[in-house]
Amino acid sequence: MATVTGTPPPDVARQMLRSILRIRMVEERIRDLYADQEMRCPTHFSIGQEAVAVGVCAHLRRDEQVTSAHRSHAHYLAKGGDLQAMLAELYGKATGCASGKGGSMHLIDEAAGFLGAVPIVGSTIPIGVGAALASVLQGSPVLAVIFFGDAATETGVFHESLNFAALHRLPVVMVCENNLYSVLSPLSCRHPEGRAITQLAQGHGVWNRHGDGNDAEAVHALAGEAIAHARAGRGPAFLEFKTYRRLEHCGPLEDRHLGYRKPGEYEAWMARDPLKLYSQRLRARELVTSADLETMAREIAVEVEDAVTFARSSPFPTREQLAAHVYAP
Amino acid sequence: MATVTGTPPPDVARQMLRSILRIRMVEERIRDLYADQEMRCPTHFSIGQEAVAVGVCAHLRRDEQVTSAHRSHAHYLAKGGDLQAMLAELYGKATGCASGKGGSMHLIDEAAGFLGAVPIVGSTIPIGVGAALASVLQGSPVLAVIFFGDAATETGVFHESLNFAALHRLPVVMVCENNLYSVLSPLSCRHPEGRAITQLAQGHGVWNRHGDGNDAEAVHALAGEAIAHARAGRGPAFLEFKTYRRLEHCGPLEDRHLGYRKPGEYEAWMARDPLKLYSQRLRARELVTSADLETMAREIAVEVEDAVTFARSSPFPTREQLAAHVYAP
Amino acid sequence: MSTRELTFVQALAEALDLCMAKDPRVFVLGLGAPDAAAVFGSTKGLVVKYGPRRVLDMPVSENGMTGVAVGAALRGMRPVMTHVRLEFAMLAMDPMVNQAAKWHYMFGGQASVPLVIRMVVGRGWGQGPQHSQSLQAWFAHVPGLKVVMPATPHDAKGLLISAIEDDNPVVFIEHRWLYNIHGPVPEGIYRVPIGESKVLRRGRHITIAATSYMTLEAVRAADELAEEGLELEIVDIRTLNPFDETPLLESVRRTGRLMVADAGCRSVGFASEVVTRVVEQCFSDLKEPPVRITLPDLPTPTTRALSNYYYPLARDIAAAARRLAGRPPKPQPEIQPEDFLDVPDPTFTGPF
Amino acid sequence: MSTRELTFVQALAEALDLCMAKDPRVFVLGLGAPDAAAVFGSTKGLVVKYGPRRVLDMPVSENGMTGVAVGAALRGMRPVMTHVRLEFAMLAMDPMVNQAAKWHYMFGGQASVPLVIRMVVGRGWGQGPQHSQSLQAWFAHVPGLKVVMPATPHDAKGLLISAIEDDNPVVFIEHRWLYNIHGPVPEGIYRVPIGESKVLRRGRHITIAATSYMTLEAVRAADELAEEGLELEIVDIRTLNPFDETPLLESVRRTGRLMVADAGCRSVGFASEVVTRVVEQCFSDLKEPPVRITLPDLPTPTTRALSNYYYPLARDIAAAARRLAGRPPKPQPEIQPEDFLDVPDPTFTGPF
Ligand SMILES: Cc1ncc(C[n+]2csc(CCOP(=O)(O)OP(=O)(O)O)c2C)c(N)n1
Ligand SMILES: Cc1ncc(C[n+]2csc(CCOP(=O)(O)OP(=O)(O)O)c2C)c(N)n1
Ligand SMILES: [Mg+2]
Ligand SMILES: [Mg+2]
Repeated sequence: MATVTGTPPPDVARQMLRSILRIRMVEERIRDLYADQEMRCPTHFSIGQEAVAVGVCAHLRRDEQVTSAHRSHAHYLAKGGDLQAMLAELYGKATGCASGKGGSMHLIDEAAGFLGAVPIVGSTIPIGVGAALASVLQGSPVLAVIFFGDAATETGVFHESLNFAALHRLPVVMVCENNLYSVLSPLSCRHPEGRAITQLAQGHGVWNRHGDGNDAEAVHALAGEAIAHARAGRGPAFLEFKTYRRLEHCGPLEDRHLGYRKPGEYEAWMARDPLKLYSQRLRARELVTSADLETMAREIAVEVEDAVTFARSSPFPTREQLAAHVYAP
Repeated sequence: MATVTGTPPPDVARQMLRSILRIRMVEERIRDLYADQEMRCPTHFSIGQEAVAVGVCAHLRRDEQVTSAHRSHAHYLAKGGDLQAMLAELYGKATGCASGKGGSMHLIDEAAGFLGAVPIVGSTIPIGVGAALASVLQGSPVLAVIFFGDAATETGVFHESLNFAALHRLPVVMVCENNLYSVLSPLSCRHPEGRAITQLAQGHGVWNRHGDGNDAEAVHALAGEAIAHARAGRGPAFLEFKTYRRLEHCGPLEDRHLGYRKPGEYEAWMARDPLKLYSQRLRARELVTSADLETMAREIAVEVEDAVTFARSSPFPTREQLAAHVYAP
Repeated sequence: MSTRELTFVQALAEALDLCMAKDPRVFVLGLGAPDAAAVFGSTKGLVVKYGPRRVLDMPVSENGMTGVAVGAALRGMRPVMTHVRLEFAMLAMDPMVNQAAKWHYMFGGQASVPLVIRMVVGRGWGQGPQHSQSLQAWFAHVPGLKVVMPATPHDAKGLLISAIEDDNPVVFIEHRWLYNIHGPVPEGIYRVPIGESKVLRRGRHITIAATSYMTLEAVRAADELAEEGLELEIVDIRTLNPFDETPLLESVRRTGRLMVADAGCRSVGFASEVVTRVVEQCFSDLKEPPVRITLPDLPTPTTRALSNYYYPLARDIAAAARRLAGRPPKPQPEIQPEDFLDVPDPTFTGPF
Repeated sequence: MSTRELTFVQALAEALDLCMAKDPRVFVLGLGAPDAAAVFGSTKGLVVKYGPRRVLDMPVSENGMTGVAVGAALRGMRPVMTHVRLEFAMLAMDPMVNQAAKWHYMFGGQASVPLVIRMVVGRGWGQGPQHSQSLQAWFAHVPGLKVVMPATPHDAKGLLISAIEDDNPVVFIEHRWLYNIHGPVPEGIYRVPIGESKVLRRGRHITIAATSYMTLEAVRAADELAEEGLELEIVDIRTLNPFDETPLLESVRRTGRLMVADAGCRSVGFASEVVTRVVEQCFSDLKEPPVRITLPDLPTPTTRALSNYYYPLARDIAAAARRLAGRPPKPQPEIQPEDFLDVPDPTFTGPF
């Protein structure tokens, strides 16, 4: 597959905008509903970071594998994960993508190539690399895309995985969403001053780029290069995208009162909200009209309400399920 | 302290040669005695790698801290560790530096600033960094020098430690002895082709150099720079020295029959044996005569025999010692 | 003795504050230690008072940072490390178990590692399989580690002070459902000795050994049973290693009946050790086989529809006690999947 | 049934060879797996036959590589990972315990992790505090893991084949002092089911449950005691999780006396679980309190002058059995610090 650069074709662009809008609307709806205290699990929202998931996943075939971590809603949805199963999972229902046993931090949709997300920081990085290794050992390489945050680059397992992926030139793309924080801790108390995250990949001799994570097309272009590199058997690729988390680390609320964000930071990033940016751009480019956007929103709203209804009306797992699935038969 | 470059002053040069010779003679003596099967613990010899330990430790004050790993004899002796206590430890005697509880893989001499050596690969790297952190928190920075092998750079904890040392600009010098192998495994099945070990340090934005580990003065010069950098509060420094292990990974024997070494490799390295190289050079420079060397050898031989006698004649720990020291009082 | 009341978490914060004020070698290290959340409030105010070097945030590098803490401890500092979930310490088994726990022994007693590693365990609001494990059994199996699990604000403060002053590595396990309970906490520095179990309540019929949060459930059960004239004697195993069995054995010799309540998984859990020690030493005193109240051998499910049936409750302890004492069972309302058993009290609304 | 004899380690190598020949999804992964030492010979010849991709060496990155193995297992491979010391697996508790053990459960049963993790445990020639730990208690405490410890060449092969064919993560613990023992091993593929304890020897007076190498010591003790007319019934607990207690309970009901021999540390060890299960279910059958034969709660000393007194021997089992049966003690020669109890046989000369 050839390297993708410049602006995506109109249909792809529209698709990406729709996908960003859809993820946003899903999460905004979850925020409203979270207050009902019926979704009872730690929930990390992607609001403000959707463009990374969408710009990367726009390139992926359904059979290509994606892993994520605690903040995985956007990755799951962008990769084509089942919305109804996701909402049911947040409600702890038997129809959830993990039968209610996982919750928001444990999403999975194997049919969609979403291998899994779990909340131990860094833990899915080697798992994604292992998925790529399996495909190579099986003689038909399949790309694995691994999403994680800036703090995951502080884990030893990140480096161990990068080294092994480089050693065997595995078809892996690592995507770091650098939203400047780990919970409430800024980069300054975790990374040496002046050391870029991409420099870590460079240290392992791994192809790397960084870009604007709030610009869906910038993400799409760089992801295209990285994916082409990895698919071509030239080894792993590493991408860092700067972006920003709008809400509290975990939960549906704003958290500016905590005072850990730098002055003006929040406002500056909100001005560059990925949904706003991209809808403006596509409108300017006359690829969508406000009417189109309203239609999209209407369609998505229906889909989301259906999913919510499905989730709420689904049954809880029965007590027998407690002891089920400890061991595979 | 100013940066050290070029050739060391004559007295230092002589001291280094003597130190290399001493370590070599100690280990050669251990090899003979190991056959008696009275030293009953896994023992990793430094023969062929002595110049790194000596060239680095020549710069160190007694109170500066050193950690090492499974292959620590040279580091322990070069830092001024007690020879009698070391031999007694290998014999499992009560007079050993760890009272017989540790053996060759667990050397310690706090009086000499040898903080400790243990055999879990990578495990002493953060411990050395922690020693440096303690000194900084205490308001009087003390250098920590951390010795390890090429395989330790594959551990996640190496990267975690490097990142933290860089973040807080701690007075740490990491010294990697790259002897091309991890047990019987060559670098080619552990590191990506064309990726230098120093590149990993570069990835963390850490000052780094590499050099010839069999050339005592090359080591001494680079170590001088690195130590000056770290002592000056400019943050950690990383050194890689290429060198070569003459004997089997663990134990007193040659192992060329195993066939894992590349053809001609062994011979090429033996031609550059650090003891041979340095004694030749100092003779050429007329800093030592063969007579001096014989005197040195004679003195050392006496010291070694005394230590052996001390070790062999020392008592075993008594049975009561088994349950002692599980908890500090 | 003061009758001032503090919450469990306030007691922890006070212990840290007093130790840091008294001893410049003490410093706190952990993810978010200095942040606004302050590790559930347990490090509140410390950074303002002692500065960011003594209340040190860190990268997400639990393995390396624990090794750093070991090294700092070896060089004269007294680090108090905090993990907001026990699982995060699982990245650090080498520095904890191979290094810290063995350093004093393997070097013949010349060096030691005065290190406290706090771990938050617990449950609720769908913590799920990777944020709720309670592996005290692992640590209690490791010679060289001390393992402490306080159940009251008084003990939380007194044991944390003892842990910080101890010259050995101490694993200090805190159940988050204890954080908001109130209790009398004396002012100033006092110590609850590590390695002392405590009889929390006297009773004639059944001895129950309990750890951490299960001590609370045992008290609730005991209250309920008291009305039926069935008396539980509650022994709070505040230290799992070294395990002080004396008051427990003494109690079983009187009651002849033993129950053990521990919120770890059942098989090869700490409860097994308690049962075994008692059976070895009070065999002839036992009138009935001992009873374990533990978590089942299952991962933690996230949905409350399942976790409602996963955690043993006071009512389960009471029911087991009635059986053990040969009393008739008491009908209980069925637990429903919708019930909100995933919060310690109504003020607890997640998302953590 | 074949009477061909193989050593324990040959039996392991044969199991790997047969499984790799039969199933292309099986591959071996570990430090030095393809090298000349071949993991004590257990991977001998495999790399020549199957190539370096299916007998994969790796960087010293146990945590990452175990995660890689989990990922490969999720995508249709069946990795067999090897650690030449159990301690090296301690770097990988997250992928083993948080991921592999829970993946099937936490995702509602749709995915599973067919992964075998071999760990060599054992002792001898001054392995010392960091190369001799036997933490089967940890793994047996984790729901979702299976834990296997074979004691004979026959079981080594049959259990390893079962482990490789199992769709769950299996911790396969091998005691190095068993590697050179000989025993009958059938040709070809056969399976010893995971989760079945086995009565190795019938006896009327005392039931002894043993794991791994301690089974051998139990047999030695039983031989010695047989001459005195004291009969041990030996139950080999070949699988610690899931733990098959049936033959054990059945035996204790006949003998009324229980001993448990396990070479892990004493407190919260696997022996505690065995004692507890038996006491819970055979309380009235027990004539005497059960007896544990374990390692003491101490790190492993390196010098043989101390390790000579650290490891329980057949003679200790025999002595405990005599006490338990009310027989007079038998005078034994004192163990001397110089004695060479740090080798399984004189052919063993270190340095490993
Ligand atoms: C090993 C480990 N340590 C600590 C945590 C607690 N924790 C959960 S999310 C998080 C922040 C991760 O930050 P980042 O990777 O940048 O992702 P973000 O939340 O910013 O999207 C932390 C520290 C964890 N889950 N795992
Ligand atoms: C975490 C860990 N994994 C594996 C081992 C087994 N091991 C002991 S020494 C060694 C080789 C280390 O190679 P290197 O670091 O290059 O040091 P060298 O032996 O070459 O001096 C290995 C893998 C170990 N001790 N620790
Ligand atoms: Mg972040
Ligand atoms: Mg090496």
